[in-house]
Amino acid sequence: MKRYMYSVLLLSVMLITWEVMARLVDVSFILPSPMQISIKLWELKDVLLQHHLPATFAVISLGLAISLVLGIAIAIAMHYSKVLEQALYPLLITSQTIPIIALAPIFVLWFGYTIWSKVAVTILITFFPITIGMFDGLRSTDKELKELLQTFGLTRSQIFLKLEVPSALPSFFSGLKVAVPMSVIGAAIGEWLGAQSGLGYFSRRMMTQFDGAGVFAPIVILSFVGIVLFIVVLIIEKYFLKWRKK
Amino acid sequence: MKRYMYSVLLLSVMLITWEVMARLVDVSFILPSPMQISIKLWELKDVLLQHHLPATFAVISLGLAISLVLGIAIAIAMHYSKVLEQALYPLLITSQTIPIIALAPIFVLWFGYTIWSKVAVTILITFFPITIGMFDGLRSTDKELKELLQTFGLTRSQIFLKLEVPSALPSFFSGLKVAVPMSVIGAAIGEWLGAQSGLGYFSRRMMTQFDGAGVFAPIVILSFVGIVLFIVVLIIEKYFLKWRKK
Amino acid sequence: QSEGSNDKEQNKYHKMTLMLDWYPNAVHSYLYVAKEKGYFEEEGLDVEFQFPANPTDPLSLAAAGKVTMGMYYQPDVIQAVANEGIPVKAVAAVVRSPLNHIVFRADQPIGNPLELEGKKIGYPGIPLNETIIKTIVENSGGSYEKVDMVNVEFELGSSLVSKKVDAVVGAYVNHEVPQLKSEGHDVGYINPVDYGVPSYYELVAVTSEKTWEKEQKEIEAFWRAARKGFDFMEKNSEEALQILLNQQDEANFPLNKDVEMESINILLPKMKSELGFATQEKSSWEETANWLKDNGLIEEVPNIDELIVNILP
Amino acid sequence: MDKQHDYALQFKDVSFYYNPPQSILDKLSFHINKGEFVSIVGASGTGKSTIFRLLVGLEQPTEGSIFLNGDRETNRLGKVGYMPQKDLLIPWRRVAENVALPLEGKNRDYNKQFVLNRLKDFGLEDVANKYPHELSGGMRQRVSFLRATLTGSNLLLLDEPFSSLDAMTKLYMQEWLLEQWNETKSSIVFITHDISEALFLSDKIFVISDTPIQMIEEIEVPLKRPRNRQQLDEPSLINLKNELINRFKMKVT
Amino acid sequence: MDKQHDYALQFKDVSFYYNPPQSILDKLSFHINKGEFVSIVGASGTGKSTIFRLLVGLEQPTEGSIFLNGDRETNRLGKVGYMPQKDLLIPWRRVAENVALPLEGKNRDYNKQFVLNRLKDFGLEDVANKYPHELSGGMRQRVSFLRATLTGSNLLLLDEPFSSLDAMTKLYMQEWLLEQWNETKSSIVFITHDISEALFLSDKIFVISDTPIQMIEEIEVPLKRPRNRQQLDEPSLINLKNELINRFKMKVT
Ligand SMILES: Nc1ncnc2c1ncn2[C@@H]1O[C@H](COP(=O)(O)OP(=O)(O)OP(=O)(O)O)[C@@H](O)[C@H]1O
Ligand SMILES: Nc1ncnc2c1ncn2[C@@H]1O[C@H](COP(=O)(O)OP(=O)(O)OP(=O)(O)O)[C@@H](O)[C@H]1O
Ligand SMILES: [Mg+2]
Ligand SMILES: [Mg+2]
Repeated sequence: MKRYMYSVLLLSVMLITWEVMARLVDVSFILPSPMQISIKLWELKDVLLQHHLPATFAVISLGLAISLVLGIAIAIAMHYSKVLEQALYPLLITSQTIPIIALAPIFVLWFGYTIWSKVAVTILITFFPITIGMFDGLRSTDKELKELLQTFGLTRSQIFLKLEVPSALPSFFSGLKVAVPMSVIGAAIGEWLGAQSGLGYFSRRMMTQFDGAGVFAPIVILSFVGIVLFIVVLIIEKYFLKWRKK
Repeated sequence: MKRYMYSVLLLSVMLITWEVMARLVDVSFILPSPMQISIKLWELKDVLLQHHLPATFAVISLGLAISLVLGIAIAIAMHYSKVLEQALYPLLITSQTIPIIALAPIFVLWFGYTIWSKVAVTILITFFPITIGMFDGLRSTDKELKELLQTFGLTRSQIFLKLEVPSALPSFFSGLKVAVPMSVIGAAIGEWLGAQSGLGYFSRRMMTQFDGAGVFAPIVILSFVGIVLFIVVLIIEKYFLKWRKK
Repeated sequence: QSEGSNDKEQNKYHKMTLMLDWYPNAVHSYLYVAKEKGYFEEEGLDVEFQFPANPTDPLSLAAAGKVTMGMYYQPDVIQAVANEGIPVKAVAAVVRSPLNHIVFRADQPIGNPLELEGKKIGYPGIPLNETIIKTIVENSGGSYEKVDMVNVEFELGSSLVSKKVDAVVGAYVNHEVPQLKSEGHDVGYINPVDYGVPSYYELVAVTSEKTWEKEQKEIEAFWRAARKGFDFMEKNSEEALQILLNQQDEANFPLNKDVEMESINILLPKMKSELGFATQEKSSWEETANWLKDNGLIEEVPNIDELIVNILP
Repeated sequence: MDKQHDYALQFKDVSFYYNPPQSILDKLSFHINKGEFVSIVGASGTGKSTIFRLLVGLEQPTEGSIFLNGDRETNRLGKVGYMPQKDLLIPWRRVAENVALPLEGKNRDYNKQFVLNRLKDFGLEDVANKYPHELSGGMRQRVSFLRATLTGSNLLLLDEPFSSLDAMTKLYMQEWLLEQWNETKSSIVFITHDISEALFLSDKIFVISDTPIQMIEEIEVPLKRPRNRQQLDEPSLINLKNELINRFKMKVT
Repeated sequence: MDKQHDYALQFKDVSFYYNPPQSILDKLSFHINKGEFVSIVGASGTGKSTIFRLLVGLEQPTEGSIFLNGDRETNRLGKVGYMPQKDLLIPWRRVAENVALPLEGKNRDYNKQFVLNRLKDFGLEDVANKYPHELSGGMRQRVSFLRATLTGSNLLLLDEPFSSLDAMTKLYMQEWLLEQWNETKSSIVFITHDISEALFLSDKIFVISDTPIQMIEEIEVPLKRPRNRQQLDEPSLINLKNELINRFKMKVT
């Protein structure tokens, strides 16, 4: 891909600068070099991939799944009930302007160090973009098209499935693309606050060991999870919206 | 405002349910009631508003200001240099899919417990939406309008100021509206990680005191800061985009 | 004009930051006395105290040169130096035996470390606590495998009383115990020294090698002032406590006077030394280092002579 | 149901308001015969589209009744072929799937072969599997027209269907429409702003002058079929046209 | 600069390519006299807009030269009045500020009163402080036209300026345009797809048949001025029109 040439170049320059800087400064617990991180990653690959990654992944999947079910349900409910829309929509929007994540520590008190405290943080952070994406999508349905389908005698549920749901997909996927990286961040923050395994937990724990490379290694994997999940969503989106492409 | 009636109603119902639940459960350090939180807020109003709020506010303003300067500069640079755009844009987009916030603890090592560690977290979290908003906005300039202005003999810098900047504003403000609540979250997270004052710091600290109401009280103020900043941006946006309204 | 003279006033003093191990409490009385009574100023020092947001910040920020000194725990200092080569030096021993006790709710008493098997134990993410549990459980003939360790960061007390865990390690006999009691939570505790854990220094002060090179004189001056503070605290513990309590405003960690008084009483014998407050003994460092080595927490015992400096009165 | 004369459609004393005091239709009566091609012309905002909305069942008359094929119908949704001004194809459905929409309303297992045959009749077999955005404007109009015919109704309502086409494509589409009308033998009601278009296409022109609409003036077009465009240049038609144009030279501000 | 005949504009052996092997213009020469109204008609995609892009200076000829008022000009930006197909008003500028754009290019302290006077001349004084989206389509076209005249050039290029107007507004705008042309005495080049429009408006019609454009066929419109629309219904003009229509009945697919 020639168009990414400059990016790859820049990235390489950045990595090399980092490596050189890290070697010059030479305090690996403050600034480990990319090389040290890679080596650490290799050393720890078993424990990270077989123990901590599954724990984090469980949090991410559960959190996203619950957000999806809840968010889509509420979006549809708001779409069909004017009262619900008027009651919920302003609150949803307002909730986005407040640092709701500051509530995360409370979850630890409510759910203890179980997976649910981290799932709750993940839901808290991913619920909004999914709900708003779906709802705005449903609302974006072309009114004239909807009326046209009515004149063809289609029932309300036919119109919902054949017109409104497909109309909502682009906006829904936009929301999902925001939510997916957020879910990784949510899981990591949840794990900082109290956990016994998981990549966020491991990274924080390495901090207490003054192991700089060990702090970065799980972050590299977390980033990788974020990118992979994002690409998965892109692929699903492409499948559903394939009619858009040339 | 009649249209917010249902929201206000729902919010009241939620608060009352919370109050009742909290009284039933009666473990205020896990679930303080809204009443307890209000009382605590009143008791602590001096120290929260005069000591911790200014500290947090300084972080938010500095972080946002630096993000704005940096983000706008980079957006303009990318707009004018194809090479820069090709090098930076994919990296900016990719950086959004990775849990970059997981790097936050490192800042404490780099900057100590100074304001800069928190400012750095805030920049990290607000830089992207501002840059992308501005850049996408500049890019959204109507090509035909631009050509038309060329045919009128306007210079490149005239076209930039009279057409491209105003064209970029809607998208820039969208980015800013995402960034502003983020900045509050960034400051709070930054303060969790190392601070001696600030609302996020105070909340976390009250946690160690089993003081549930004390945990929530600064969060209420943080939320308020988020909402006020958001409204300020809305007002500025309205001023600049007033031609759009009826 | 007055502003100019103010600037000069400040320039006269050498600025120093000390990161405490925790929010200010009785164990820091001598520091606040030294500050309040002007002992630091007499030495030409302008000292600022910081409190950590992260349990490990006092060591890491001291090592990174972001604070002049940090209060830390002897076993953790040894591990950081041995395992990661963190460039720090210990300059003073403040509390000379463990405060870290195993605390449990009195309604579920734990008479013997053996009973920890099958229980959930909260700890603040520091591996040493795992070793303490391991040492006492195994010295009592139990199996560490059967203990469920849970990282709860700083929320030791809240996790215990909210029954998220059955016991916590990392809690201090002089702080969490009286604090929880004063709030009406009945708790009991086990002293790890009774079950095979060496009587290590609970609190030491560390600085980075670089800072030591640059500011040796000032650090020595600091401890001269601190000793004066300690002498005062020993003789007038009530007044010393009052100075500490006066220091706190609502913005700070609110302290309970009775709790802190009890704390001072527990602390004083553990802080006093025949050789002088804050002096260090090489033997203590060696004993602790060997215990850590035996438990696999470090591979090599570091060079103690390089690690510590003994600042004599 | 009252059986009335055998008209394709009939309005009987129909009144209608969007926002009550302001009346759009006021006791309006008119009818259209089976097989007739009628154009409706009138200034902007007088209520032409509103008549269509009533006919297809998207709105209900405040007073009066609407008859389809002689029967009084209150639920008219799905019973009238309607081709809106914009082509309004669903972008994620292929042409064949778009065309089949009226069939899906009635029956989820419609006959796919039937749809393909109709596409062939309309010269659209080559684009059956394309997406709407891959089609030219004229093509899309044809797809939209075919779809309207598949409601099975012999009554087709076309609301300014060609207004967004360029002049050349428009001429072509007009001729194509006449051909289709000839073959399907349906009744067509056609709203337009273009007088030449109305003259070339219709048997009758309905002229609407004022809101609320109380009556419609009907003008017969004095041309035999088949027609060709040159006939529009005959002096009698030029006169009729100029008369109509002058009547509608609205104030353009 | 070579002084040539005193034409308003002249193409001399101009060749042009967007993507080299495929030529759009091939050694094309033509000229337009001062004060003339010329329409360009031709099938879609033949290169009409490209000629305009060359004229206004957005593109440079690969070969050959372009003359404005007899002078060979290489930097033509700002020297020709150009009114694009879409009205292209800047949405956040009021009408008066939009109109002033060509003046801002030359001089940041232009005379505001001058702009207001011109707005008055064009019957736009009432909307001077409105935003474009508050205007009707016809109004916006007039603003766009006025703006084009303010380049100060006596040569105006109009690229299908009325194609998106409804039929009635279009008739009105055509007459308005003729009036303005009469008053400003400028030369106008007008691209359109509408043959009647071309006949009604122009002195000459330039017919483009094929890409690459090698030559332009010029047809004189046999009508005196002032004209009225009825003259288009004279048999000689109907013949000319039908001949042109038949020539351009493009394949519409
Ligand atoms: N949904 C609606 N609610 C309220 N008023 C409406 C609605 N739709 C149309 N109107 C009003 O009803 C009147 C008639 O509108 P209608 O669309 O039928 O006019 P029209 O003759 O089709 O005009 P045009 O030629 O511009 O399409 C107009 O004044 C319009 O503003
Ligand atoms: N920027 C461009 N780059 C490459 N090719 C172009 C560009 N602009 C136009 N073309 C091509 O040049 C040819 C002429 O285009 P032009 O827009 O001049 O046609 P036109 O006669 O104005 O057509 P229309 O009547 O549809 O506006 C077309 O084949 C078009 O695809
Ligand atoms: Mg209409
Ligand atoms: Mg063109």
